[in-house]
This record gives sequence, C-alpha cells and structure tokens, in this order.
Amino acid sequence: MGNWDWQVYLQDPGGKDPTYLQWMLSAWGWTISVALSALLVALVVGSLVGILRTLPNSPGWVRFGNAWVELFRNIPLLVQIFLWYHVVPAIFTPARDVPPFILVVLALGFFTSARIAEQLRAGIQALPRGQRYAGMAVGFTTWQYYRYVILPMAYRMILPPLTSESMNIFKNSSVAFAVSIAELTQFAMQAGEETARPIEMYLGVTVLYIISAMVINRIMAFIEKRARVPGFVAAGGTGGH
Amino acid sequence: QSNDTLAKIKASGSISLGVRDSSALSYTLGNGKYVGFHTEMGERIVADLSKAAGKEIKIQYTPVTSQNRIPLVQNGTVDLECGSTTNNATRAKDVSFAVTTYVEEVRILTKASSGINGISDLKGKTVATTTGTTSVQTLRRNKRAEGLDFKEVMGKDHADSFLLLESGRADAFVMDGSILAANASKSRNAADYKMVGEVLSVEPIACMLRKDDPAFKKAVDDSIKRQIADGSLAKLYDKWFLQPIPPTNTKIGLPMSEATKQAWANPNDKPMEDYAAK
Amino acid sequence: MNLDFGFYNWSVITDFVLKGFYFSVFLTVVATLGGIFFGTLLALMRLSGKKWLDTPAAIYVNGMRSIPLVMVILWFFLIVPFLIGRPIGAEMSAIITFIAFEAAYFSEIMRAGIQSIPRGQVFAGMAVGMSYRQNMTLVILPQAFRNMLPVLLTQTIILFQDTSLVYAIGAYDMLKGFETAGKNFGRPIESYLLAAVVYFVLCYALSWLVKRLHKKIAIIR
Amino acid sequence: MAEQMIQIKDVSKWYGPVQVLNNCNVNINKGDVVVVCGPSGSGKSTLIKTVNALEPIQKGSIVVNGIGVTDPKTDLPKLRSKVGMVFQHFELFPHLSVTENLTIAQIKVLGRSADEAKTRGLKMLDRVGLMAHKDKFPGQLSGGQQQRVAIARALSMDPIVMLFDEPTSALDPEMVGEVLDVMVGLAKEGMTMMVVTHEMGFARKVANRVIFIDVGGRILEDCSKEDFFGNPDARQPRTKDFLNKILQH
Amino acid sequence: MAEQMIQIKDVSKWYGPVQVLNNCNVNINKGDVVVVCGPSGSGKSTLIKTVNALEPIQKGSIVVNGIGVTDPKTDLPKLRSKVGMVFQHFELFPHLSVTENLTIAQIKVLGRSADEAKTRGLKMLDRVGLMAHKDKFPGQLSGGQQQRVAIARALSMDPIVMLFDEPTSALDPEMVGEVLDVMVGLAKEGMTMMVVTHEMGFARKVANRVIFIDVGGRILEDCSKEDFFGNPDARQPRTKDFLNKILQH
Ligand SMILES: Nc1ncnc2c1ncn2[C@@H]1O[C@H](COP(=O)(O)OP(=O)(O)OP(=O)(O)O)[C@@H](O)[C@H]1O
Ligand SMILES: Nc1ncnc2c1ncn2[C@@H]1O[C@H](COP(=O)(O)OP(=O)(O)OP(=O)(O)O)[C@@H](O)[C@H]1O
Ligand SMILES: [Mg+2]
Ligand SMILES: [Mg+2]
Repeated sequence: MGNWDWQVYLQDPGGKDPTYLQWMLSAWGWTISVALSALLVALVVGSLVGILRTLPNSPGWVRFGNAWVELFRNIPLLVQIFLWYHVVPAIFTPARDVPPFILVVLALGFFTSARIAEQLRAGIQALPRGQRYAGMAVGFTTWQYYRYVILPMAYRMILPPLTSESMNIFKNSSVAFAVSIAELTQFAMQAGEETARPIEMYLGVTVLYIISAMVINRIMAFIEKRARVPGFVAAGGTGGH
Repeated sequence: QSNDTLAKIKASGSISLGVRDSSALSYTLGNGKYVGFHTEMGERIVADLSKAAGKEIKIQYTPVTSQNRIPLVQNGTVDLECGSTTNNATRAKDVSFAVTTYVEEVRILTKASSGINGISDLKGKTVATTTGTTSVQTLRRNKRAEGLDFKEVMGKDHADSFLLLESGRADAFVMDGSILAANASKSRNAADYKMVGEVLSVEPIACMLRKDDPAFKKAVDDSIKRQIADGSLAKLYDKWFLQPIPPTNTKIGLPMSEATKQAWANPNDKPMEDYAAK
Repeated sequence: MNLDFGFYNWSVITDFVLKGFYFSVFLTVVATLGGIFFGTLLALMRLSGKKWLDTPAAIYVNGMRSIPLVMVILWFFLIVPFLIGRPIGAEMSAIITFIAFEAAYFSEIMRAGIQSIPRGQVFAGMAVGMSYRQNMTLVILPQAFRNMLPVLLTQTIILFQDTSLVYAIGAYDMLKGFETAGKNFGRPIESYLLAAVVYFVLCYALSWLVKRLHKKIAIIR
Repeated sequence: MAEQMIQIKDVSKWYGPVQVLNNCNVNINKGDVVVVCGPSGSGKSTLIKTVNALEPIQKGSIVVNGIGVTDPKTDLPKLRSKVGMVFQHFELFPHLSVTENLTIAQIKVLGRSADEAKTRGLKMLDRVGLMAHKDKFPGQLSGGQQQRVAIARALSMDPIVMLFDEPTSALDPEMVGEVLDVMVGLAKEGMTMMVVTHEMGFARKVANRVIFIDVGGRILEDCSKEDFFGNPDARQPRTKDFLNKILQH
Repeated sequence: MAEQMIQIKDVSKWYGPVQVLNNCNVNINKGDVVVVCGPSGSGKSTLIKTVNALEPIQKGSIVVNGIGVTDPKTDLPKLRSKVGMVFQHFELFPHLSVTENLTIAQIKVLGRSADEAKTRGLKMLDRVGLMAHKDKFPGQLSGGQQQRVAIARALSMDPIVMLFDEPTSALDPEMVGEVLDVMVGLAKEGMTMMVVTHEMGFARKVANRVIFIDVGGRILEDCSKEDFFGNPDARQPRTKDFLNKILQH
C-alpha cells in the first residue's frame, strides 16, 4: 500500500480541535467515557438481575430476571441503540431531550448487563450447593449468606469473563458512532473521509483500541491478583464478544 | 493493477458502477435495482462506452457509502462511481472526477413552523448533519469563522439526520439541497418542511473514477457532454427532480439551480474550492 | 406518535427485507462453519506446546479480540483487495472478515473445550495405544465439541446479531433491508421497531433451542 | 426419662415425582450418637438435611429441642445456628481465613463481639489440634485438616446437637483417622450426634443406635449398635447384603 | 529364573523444582502382583504412569518386556497398547457406548476388524459380568460398573501386564467389592499386575509383593506380603505410622 502520510494528523480539521491528532485524542476520551459509564451501569444492573435469578423460592423475581436477560441479549446492540435513540423518543417524547450520551450509556449498559447477569447467575450456580447449605446451616439469613458466602466467591469466579466483558464494552462502544457520539470509530470514518487517508486514520484508532483493551486487561488482572484466595484453584469460563 | 480501465472493461465485458443506497441522485428500490438521476446517467455513459468498444458492456452495480467510495475506486472494486460525490481538492489527490453534472447547494432544511429563516437564526439551535460528508466540514469552518454558536449532531446517514429533524432532536438539517428535498418529499408530511435562507456553499457533484487514466476520463466526459448537448440530460433532470418517482411516486420538486445550468453551459471538472473562491 | 405499519406488505418484505435476511443467515452459517474450522486449528496451535505455533496463533487471536468488529470490517474492506490483488464486493468482504474474526473467538471456545477434558481422558487414550492424532480426533475433539456445543451455538447467535454491523461497508443485511424500506417509505421508526422484534424472535427462538440441547447433553453425560 | 432432642415423625419427601424419603420416623434423645447408613442414593443426606430445614419436606413433622422445624412461624436461621452441621465436602468458606471461618457466623448471627468470637473459635480450633493453622486459608489445608476446621466452626456456635453427613468419605484414607478421633472425642463428652457414615469401626466404637435406610428412603432398621452388629439373624436381608458388601474387604 | 516383565531402574522425576520420584528401583517378574501404597501425594500415580511413559522421567531407565520405555526410538503407542491401564476415575470415553469403548482401540490401534474386536470386547465384558449393559453409555452406569468396563477395555487389548491406579478409591463403599472381585480373579489367573491401592484386604489376599513410597517419591519398603503385614518390627517407622493410620478404623 506504500507511501504513508502521517502528516495528516497535523492538519487542521477546521473545528474546535486544532489538529486531527487532538481530535482523535478527544474522540478517545469519548470512547473511554462511554465505555466506563456503561460498564458501571452494566455492573450494577447486571449484578442485581443476576442475583434475582438465583433467589430461592422467588419465582416472580427469577422470571423477571430471565425476561430482562432474554430481552437485552437477543437484539443486536446496534438495533438497541437505534431503539433508544429513535424509537423510544418517538413514543415517549420527553426522552427526546435526554442527551444521546446518556441513551448510549443506557443502551450499552443494559445490553452488557444481560450478559453480566447471565455470568453471575452461572457463577453462583457453579458454586457447590454445599456452600449455600453451609451458609444456611450456621444460621445466616438469605441476605447474609449471599453477602458473606455466595457473592464473594461468585464474583471471584466470574472475574475472567468480567474481564472480557469489560474489554467488550470498549469495543462495543464503537457502535455509538451511529448516534452521533464523537468517539473513535466515528472519528476514523469522518477523518478518513475528510483527509482521504483512511489507512492512517484507521491505524491510529486501532492502536488506541488495542491500548484501551490492554489497559483494561491489566487492571482486571491486578484485581484478580488482589482478590486471589490463597490455595484456591478454580476453572475459568469463556465465550462471547 | 493496470490503469487502463477502458481496456479492462472491454476485456471483461463488464464495468463496476458505484451507486448509492439512498441519496437523492442515486438510490435503491430493493432487489438489487438501483435508480436515480446519476445512476441513469451512468447507465447512459456505459451505453456510450459499449458503442465505442463495439461490444455490450454489462453493468455490475456496486453500492458504496461515503466512507468507502474512495478506497473502492482506488483499489479497483469500482470503475465508475455515479452517486453523489463532491469534487474537492483533497479527493482530487486520490481520484479523478468527470465533468460536473450537478451543482449542489448546501442549504438549511427546517420545520415550516420553526421560525428559522437563515443562517443567523441558527444561533443556539441544534443542527443535524451526516457523518462522512463534506457538509460537516463546511459547517465547522463557518461556525468558527462567524462565531456562530450552534450545537451539532451527526446522523450516521442522511435518513438518520432527517429523522433527527423530524423527531425534534434537531432544529435544522444542513445538507445538500437535493438530499434535503428528497428526504422532505418522502416524509409523511412533506409540507411541514421548508428549505430556507442563503446557500451555505456550492459543491460540484461529479462521477468519480480512478486517477491517471486520461483515456477513460475522456470517454466518460465525452459521453456526458453529448448528453448535455442533445438535451437528454435535461430530460433526465426533469424525470428525476420534477416528476413523481418510485417507490412512493412523490415529487422531489427541486428546479434546476443557476449553478447547475452554468456548469452544463461550460462543462468542466473544477473542484469545490474554485467555486468558493468566486 | 402514531405508528403505522401499513406499508409493510408482502412485496416490501420480499423486495427489501428477505434479501437482507438471506444474506445475514448465509453470512452466519458460513462464518460459523469457517470460524469453527479455523478456530479449531488455532486452538490446536495454541495447545501444541510449541512456541513457534503458539505465539503467532496467540497474537492473531488476541489481536482480533481487542479490536471492535466494526473496525475489523472496515479494515478488511480496505485491505483485502490489496492482498488478493483484485476487487471484491462488500458481501464477499464481509464473509472473509467474519470467518477471520470469528475464528479468533471460536478458537478460544475450542481451547477451553479441549482443556475442559480431564487429563485422565488424554492419558486413557494414550494408554490404549492411540497416537496424538488418533487421540485428538477419536477422544478429545468429539468430547470438546459436545461439551462446547451450547457455547458454540450461543456464539453463533451473537454472530447473527453482529452481522448487522456490515452496514458499515454497505453490505446488504437484514437490518439494512429494514432500514432501506423505512427510508424509502419515510417510516424509519416503524422499521427499526419491526427489525428489533424480528431479531428478538429469531435469536430468542435459537437460544431456546440451545437451552433444550444443553439439557439433552447434560442428561447424556 | 431421657430428654428428647430430635423427633422426626412420618416424614416423606419427593423431588418432583421421585420419592426420596418414605414415612421416616426417628427419635433422638439428648446424648444419643446415632449412625445412619445405607446404600448410595438412599436418602441419608436428604434425611439429615431435613433436620435443620436445609431441605423442605412435603409430609410429616420434625421437632428439634421442642421447636417445630416445619412450623412456618419458626425463625429458621436462629434454629439452625443451634444445630451444628458438618458436610462431606467440608464447605469451609474458601475466601475466608481459618479464623474468619470460625468467627463470622458467631459475629453476624449470634451477635458476639469480634474478640469474644475469636476466643471461642480459637479454643475450638485448639481442640481439633489445628491452632498452628489459624491464619491459613482452607485451600492451603489438607482434606482432613479442613474437615476438622469445619467441626470447630460448628462447635464455636455452641450447638446443642451435631449433624454429620459422611464426614470422612471425601478424605484420603490416611486422614480419616484424624477426623474420626475428633468425633469420638465429641461423642464421649456427651454431644448429641446424628452421623451419616460408612465407617462401621466408628459405629462399633461410639454409636448407641444404628439406622439403616434403603433406596427409596425407607428406614429398614433402627436398633442398638449391639443388636445391629451382634445379631445378624434379626436383620433384614437388604441390611445383611449391604453389610456384607461394605465389610467384605 | 522368573521372566522379567518391568524393570524400573534409578528413576527420578521432577515437576519444575519439586522432586516427585527419587531414585526408584522396582523389578516385577511375570505373574507378580505388586501392590504400591503410600500417603497422598507420595508419587504412586506418577510412578505407575512412568511405566508406560504417560509421564516422562528425567533420570533412570524403564524396561517393559524387554523394550526400553525411555528409549527415544521406541514406538510408544505400540508399547502402550500391550500394557493395560485402569484409572482412579475410570476414564471411559463418555461419548462412546460401552461396546464402542471396548472396540475402538482394538480397531484403530491393533487394526482388528470390527467383528473381531466386538467378539473379543464382549467376551471381556461378559467376564466382568456386564453383558446386559453393552449398549449403554458410561454415564448411565454406576461407578463400580464403569470401572469394570474399564478393566474389560484394557483386557480386550490382550495386555501382557496390567497397571491399576487406585481403582476403587473413587467408588461408593458398596461398589468396591465388585471391582476387587474382578481384580482378584485376574491375579489368580496369573496376570502380571502393578496395583496402587489402599485396600489392604486386597493386598493381603493376592499380592506377592508390597511397595511403600513415602512423600518425596522414595521407595521405603519393597518386600513380600508376608513380611509387610506379618513382621511389623522389620518395617520403617514411617511405614508403621501409615499402616496404623489406615488400619485403625
Ligand atoms: N436436588 C435434587 N433434585 C432431584 N433429585 C435429587 C436431588 N438431590 C438428591 N436427589 C435424589 O434423591 C435421592 C437421595 O439423595 P441423597 O443425596 O439423600 O442420597 P444419599 O443417601 O445421601 O446418597 P450418597 O451416599 O450418594 O450421598 C437420590 O436418588 C438423589 O438422586
Ligand atoms: N502435573 C503436575 N504438575 C506439578 N506437580 C504435580 C503434577 N502432578 C502431580 N504433581 C505433584 O507430584 C506429587 C506426586 O503426585 P501423585 O499424583 O503421583 O501422588 P499420589 O501418590 O498418586 O497421590 P494420591 O494418593 O493423592 O493420588 C504430588 O506432590 C503432586 O502435587
Ligand atoms: Mg449423601
Ligand atoms: Mg494418585
């Protein structure tokens, strides 16, 4: 493909960012903001839903949790983002004034929450049944044995899939360009078009994505190391995007 | 790859024609059928090429997007793109353009009831444009130059941008006049929308082809000039802009602009920058 | 806001939606089969214990897994024509991209599947005199496939959803079909809503089947 | 008359259509050491788990120390905190150190202060001979050690009765002895115990009653140890068969 | 002079820095039944797996039936096909029916015809008393049945020697007997056997030699059964300690 032209990064795109390089960095900032906010939503909602699905003797909650998971994981993320951005405000007008950033965070967060809920449920159910019995047998209430026995181990066990989920959320944030968030992929497409230098732009953006993925991976590895229980060995999980 | 497109299409007996899915000048009816002012003009160019080659050249329609059209032309996927591509200096470094066949005027589309009548009314308003088009760049430059402060939202394509206007998320949609007219005409209440105010910029639209292939460019240009000269292009304009068109049989209703008339009077391939300097 | 689905008659569906649906399904099937084939090869490379096989496979898999699919799609669209020296259409490009991309994901699933086979099974195969190849094809891989079938199919459902991203290069998939129909009739809201419903019904039905299968497998084991 | 500690009355239980306990009746007095044996899948674990309502039952009633386990008004966590339970797979909390395993329920359930809980817990740990391991995690201990910690954990709650579900069957043979020794000690001190086990040596040494359950969850034998081992002719054929199998080698 | 079947000479093995076999020497003659015992983690499984090179060794040499196991030129699959092996967790192929489990290696490794393999396999299945289960899958059998199928699988290959790695320790107590019975039968017919087990009853009944390995992989005892059980004073203190533990209850 031959002749590179890295100078394009120093050209003036004409907007508020003086160079394409600075524009790209600000786009990276948007990617990070979208991803981290959505991750927060996903963790909170996903944990809640995941726990609901494992509660003993609460068929209502279990059904609600199952419905949540099925709804949000069986529609493509892109379509879900369109639903939040276009369809919801058309039916429910005040939603029109909600900034797209929030809508995207909710869309991405809920989409991912379904997957985290599923992992947490699997993690909880993969714990030996005896652990639940042991918690009950020493006199813990349901809330107490979740808090002190089940959840600490379940979260540790799902750290590997949570790591890939956190990396996924960064990658999936790329879909946000479809609704006017000025993140990396939108930058790549727009700047690639304006400068007619798509390869250089794609390369820069790809490198930033890889850096983001690696940083998240390192952070999660650190958490995993901190949370490691001496002497305890467990098998990991896999799958998904 | 070789830069002799004429030889290539003659040898293979087919040409890859770049078309668009949903622009005013080129769009799809589904089922692999592509129509529109520029698409039909492209078909006629190919007919002329067939005549010159002395054999039937079949058209392979290749839908492109604004993000991929230039690489596709460069890498040979598309031989001739007749969608709605602005001829500007940056692009001219990578591809070459046939003579201008349509001069686009960037305009403001707004709801009739919005009270916006020109660019100065956009202050403090939200303006929609489309990712991967040059109008965004124009708008950005204007914004900085004139200290006009408005919010910008970007649809992923024109229909999306129009939807932003329709749903009230944006107060105005700034884009090529033909696109604005087409989108408004297809909407449920076409009468709710109006194009207002001054022309923000003028953009020559032309068919795009590979760089450094003068013979091919000449063949394409000659065909276009013929179509202008014998009046068939004007008939085509009438068919696609003033008569009801498929699939919904509504009229775009956009009479030919002065700028377009001038371009036809003096066929040329000047880039957008030359228009602005005027 | 009044929704009006009236324009969705059979001819709109055949003209716009079905073509995209066929492509989405075709892409899913081809990418699943190709992805599993190459993914298994990659997994075997990674488990070979030979550095010169493991390292390139690891770089490929981890590289693919840290880039958004949209970017991978854009990349392949840009560079595949240069690599193979002739132009290809958006659809062909999407097929190559998805096979290459999914191979990375399927390889991780197959690797986990192979590793989930107890070491004792490997020993048992060796102990009755099987060669490495026989042990792999007769003992390990059949079990790995069986154990991982639900995960492989779940990945396939995700893959089906991900085909919606090919619109980035203008390939005509099911979502594109709905969008185009919506645009042409000025009814995008209804189209998106309908697209969501159709995706949901298809994916939910598939995941329901996977769950049934999972239960069946659990009984056999 | 001996004080009644556990009364299991006409208890039946089903998993879906499958009956796993069939009209079981057992009375255990204070100080009794009752060994429960029977073939795999006969419902031994299920029976012992019904005593502190870890498994619900569909028919019958269970009373522990005067409190109705099956009574909906009963505060189950409170009842369970008084019933010590030891599991086949130890079920220590793997993310907590040995000391934390011993104290957490004392603090959170009984409301003891951290200091008080620690004193009590370590006393029990000392008793099972593992004081040196108080700061380790379960995963760092051998199976036999983990099981002894599990016994100490149950004892720190000052239980009035102890339930054991095959406490030695997941252990390597050399570790079985160390756990049984602790249990023998407990029995000798007068702890009321219900023990599911195949260790007939233990039964011979300390049980005062042996119960045999057959597949389907029916209690076939409930008799004194002397009778069970000493009087084979009075036994049911199924029991003799079972005893033959497990005592053969 | 007895024919030599297995010669283990000066064998040492390390996992990383940890030594798990320490200069082991064992000679097994044709027809010998050698029981290997020792505490958990002492290297019993590792030792027995080195015999058919399932585990590589770093020092020493092993010869089976005159063929050097550690010789790089040896065709290991061929050698292994002549050495039957039975594992603690059975390791039947779960995706194959019982009959397929018995025939697959005969067909793919020995090159027998499907018919021939089936005849041979079913004969062995009959011998372990499971003819009725020939079309079932392993998951549908009890542990004891699975282990007997595993023995039949090994026997269908016409092995010249059989290796057993704790064949009964993953079984419910009532099933131990049925597996040991099959093994006793084999031993009585003169099969050369090397058996890792804690079943001292089995050792007493049929072993002609007992080997004791201590943690760290050192062979502490290698003597006749009579000596091992009948002459405690001649034993090492570690051995006595171990025997005490596992025979206590
Ligand atoms: N959660 C469950 N769902 C359905 N069936 C169950 C469940 N738990 C146990 N069972 C069945 O109930 C019966 C009794 O089980 P239980 O665990 O009480 O037997 P056990 O006598 O303790 O056997 P073991 O010696 O194997 O521990 C068995 O047939 C078992 O398969
Ligand atoms: N793959 C491995 N990597 C590292 N260490 C290992 C591995 N396999 C076994 N070991 C270690 O080697 C030692 C001997 O293991 P081995 O399984 O031979 O013991 P064993 O006597 O069979 O014990 P058990 O009675 O528990 O089966 C143990 O300390 C074990 O932890
Ligand atoms: Mg049990
Ligand atoms: Mg072992």
